[in-house]
Amino acid sequence: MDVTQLAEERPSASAEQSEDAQLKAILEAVVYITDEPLSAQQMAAALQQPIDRIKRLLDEIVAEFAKPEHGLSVREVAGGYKMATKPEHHEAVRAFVKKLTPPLKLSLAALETLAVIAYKQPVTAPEIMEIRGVQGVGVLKTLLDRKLISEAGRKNVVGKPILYKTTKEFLVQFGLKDLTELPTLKEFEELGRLEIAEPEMPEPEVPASGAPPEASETQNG
Amino acid sequence: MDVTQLAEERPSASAEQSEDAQLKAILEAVVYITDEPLSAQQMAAALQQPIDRIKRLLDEIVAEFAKPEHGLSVREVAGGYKMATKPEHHEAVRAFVKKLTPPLKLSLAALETLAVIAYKQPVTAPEIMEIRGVQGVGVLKTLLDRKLISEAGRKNVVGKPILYKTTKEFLVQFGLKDLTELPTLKEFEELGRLEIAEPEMPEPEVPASGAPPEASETQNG
Amino acid sequence: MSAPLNFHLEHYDGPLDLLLDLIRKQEIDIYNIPIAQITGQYLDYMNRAAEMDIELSAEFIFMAATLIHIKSKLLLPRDPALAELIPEEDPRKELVDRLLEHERFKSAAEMLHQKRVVEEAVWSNPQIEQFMAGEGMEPGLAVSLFDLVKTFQGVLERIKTRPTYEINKEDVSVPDMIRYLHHVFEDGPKGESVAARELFERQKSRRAMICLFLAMLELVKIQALGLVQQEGFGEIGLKRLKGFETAFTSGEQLAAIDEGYN
Repeated sequence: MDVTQLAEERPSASAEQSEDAQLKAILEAVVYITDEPLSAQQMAAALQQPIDRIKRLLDEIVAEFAKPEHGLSVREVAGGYKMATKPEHHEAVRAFVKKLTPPLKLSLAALETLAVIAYKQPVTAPEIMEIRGVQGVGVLKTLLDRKLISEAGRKNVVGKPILYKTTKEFLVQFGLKDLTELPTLKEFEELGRLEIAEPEMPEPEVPASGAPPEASETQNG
Repeated sequence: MDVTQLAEERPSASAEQSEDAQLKAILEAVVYITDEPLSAQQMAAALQQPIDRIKRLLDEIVAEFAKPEHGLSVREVAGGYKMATKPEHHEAVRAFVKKLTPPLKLSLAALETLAVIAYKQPVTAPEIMEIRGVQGVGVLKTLLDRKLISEAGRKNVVGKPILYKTTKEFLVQFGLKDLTELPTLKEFEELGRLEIAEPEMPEPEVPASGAPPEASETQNG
Repeated sequence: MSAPLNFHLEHYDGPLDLLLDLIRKQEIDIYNIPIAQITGQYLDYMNRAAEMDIELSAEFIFMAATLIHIKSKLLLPRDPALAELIPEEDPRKELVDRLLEHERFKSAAEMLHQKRVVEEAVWSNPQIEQFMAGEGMEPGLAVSLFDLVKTFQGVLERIKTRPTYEINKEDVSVPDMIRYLHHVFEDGPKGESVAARELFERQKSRRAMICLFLAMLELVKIQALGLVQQEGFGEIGLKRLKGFETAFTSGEQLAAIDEGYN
């Protein structure tokens, strides 16, 4: 690591300072990325730096984030350092998160039901159960509540069951002008078929190279 | 929210300052927490603050984290603000990233198809094949699966083919603020001419753990 | 025509890729392509690929035809008088334009790749899930149109592999329907009733409905199922009773019913 190289090459005060800044930056990034609090010892060992130096820099980071203009804090928790939002802003952050337009969330059961309605509409609850091969249509209520489907009269068979269809909101949510824009099953199968014709191509991947396949789940990308 | 209450109570300069600090802290916490980049508009609306003020404070946050002693950065990505580690510390940080998921690896064919969609969107599968001079659009399914592209209605020509466009996820994955940040195709033409003189592609800013293959040399099929 | 090139028979992603590679590796001026030379090398590649049993797609053959066509056009003399009236376009122009466009997208792909290299060197650690969990809020999952059609496809696939109860056939019998009801109530929620109407609606034929009706009566008679009605003139439901399990485990009563319908 170039940090240690720097230390050997130029022991001048300004070099020491810029090296401190770099080390501090690395510590900040490390504290941010780890879910489990890491101790100063662990970080010192991994970065091959004296523990005192690491401790001093961590103290500086803690002090920096303690300033009121920061909404994050770095705290010593369970023998390690952890980054988190400051509790005094939780109410504001919570209110903020609540206001975010929630993405369209659907359970698999709801998505399946919606898919069946989209492609088979107008369709009755018993027909949906028949197609899905699953008893119970509780998710219909979820879809009705979300205004993704609506009632469309009754089917003229025994019992006159309610028919369901998709709504305008459904079109909006899926970015469709009208129902004819729904991809057909044929088109979908075409994609799958062509994929067999042109396989996943394991070789050569980009980036090829001996890069270790490591990245966090939370990798920004 | 107490921020707005404060504004009404004490319009003095120092109150304004401490309120700025508090707002900034909330913005920092919000950017830290959210996984989808949020726009200044969204934050302004949620915090009931003028957009100009929010923009100014976000700019200050971006500038603060840009300093070398910070290992985190706040960047404008996909029309919003996103916190992440700085690329220059990747070697040190990588060692601490625990959750291993395979990174987004795309074949050259997939990258080329993605490039065509990015520049020609909305575009149909036949048009993509025409430009690439290749039959088969199997990679479209891969790109759809990875949510890098999505359907964008249908083209009003014979057969009504599905149109494709890039997604917000595409911007996030490729670290783009918006589509206008992409170099123009004309710029590539000039690049192509330079390439004749010097066939080596310029090194990427951050070297991967192995040399990435040169697009011009590594062909696949 | 022998090419002094050392292609190691790379696998090209289409004919445009191959042509571009030939042109660029030999540092040929793309605006003045020696068509005869390039056509020869192109065909040479195709022959070698064939020798090595590398299957080339139809576009490669189509491009070969295009190259030969351009070559012959260049060979044919033109009426100089006509050429003055209508200046003829270079027959190579269309191909050159396509090659240049293709090259631009190859560069764009390279640019995207480099952006990914940078993005793969940064990590983001959003805490929204942790935050929402701490605050008792629920995170969600966004859904796309593609997910919708994929899901529907999945449902249809499942139908194919699902064990079928022979209730669509015309020769459906009362014992068939008893087995069908067993299936419905076996997995179903214990205390809840199922609307008889729903069960009838699922039947495809009149005969199936009659058999279902008789099967219901039989099971009610042996106390395997009970009829429920929440309110006067309300919907009639069927409910699993205590006798359900014994009826289907011992099988004696059912055998007797089967006998009766044979």
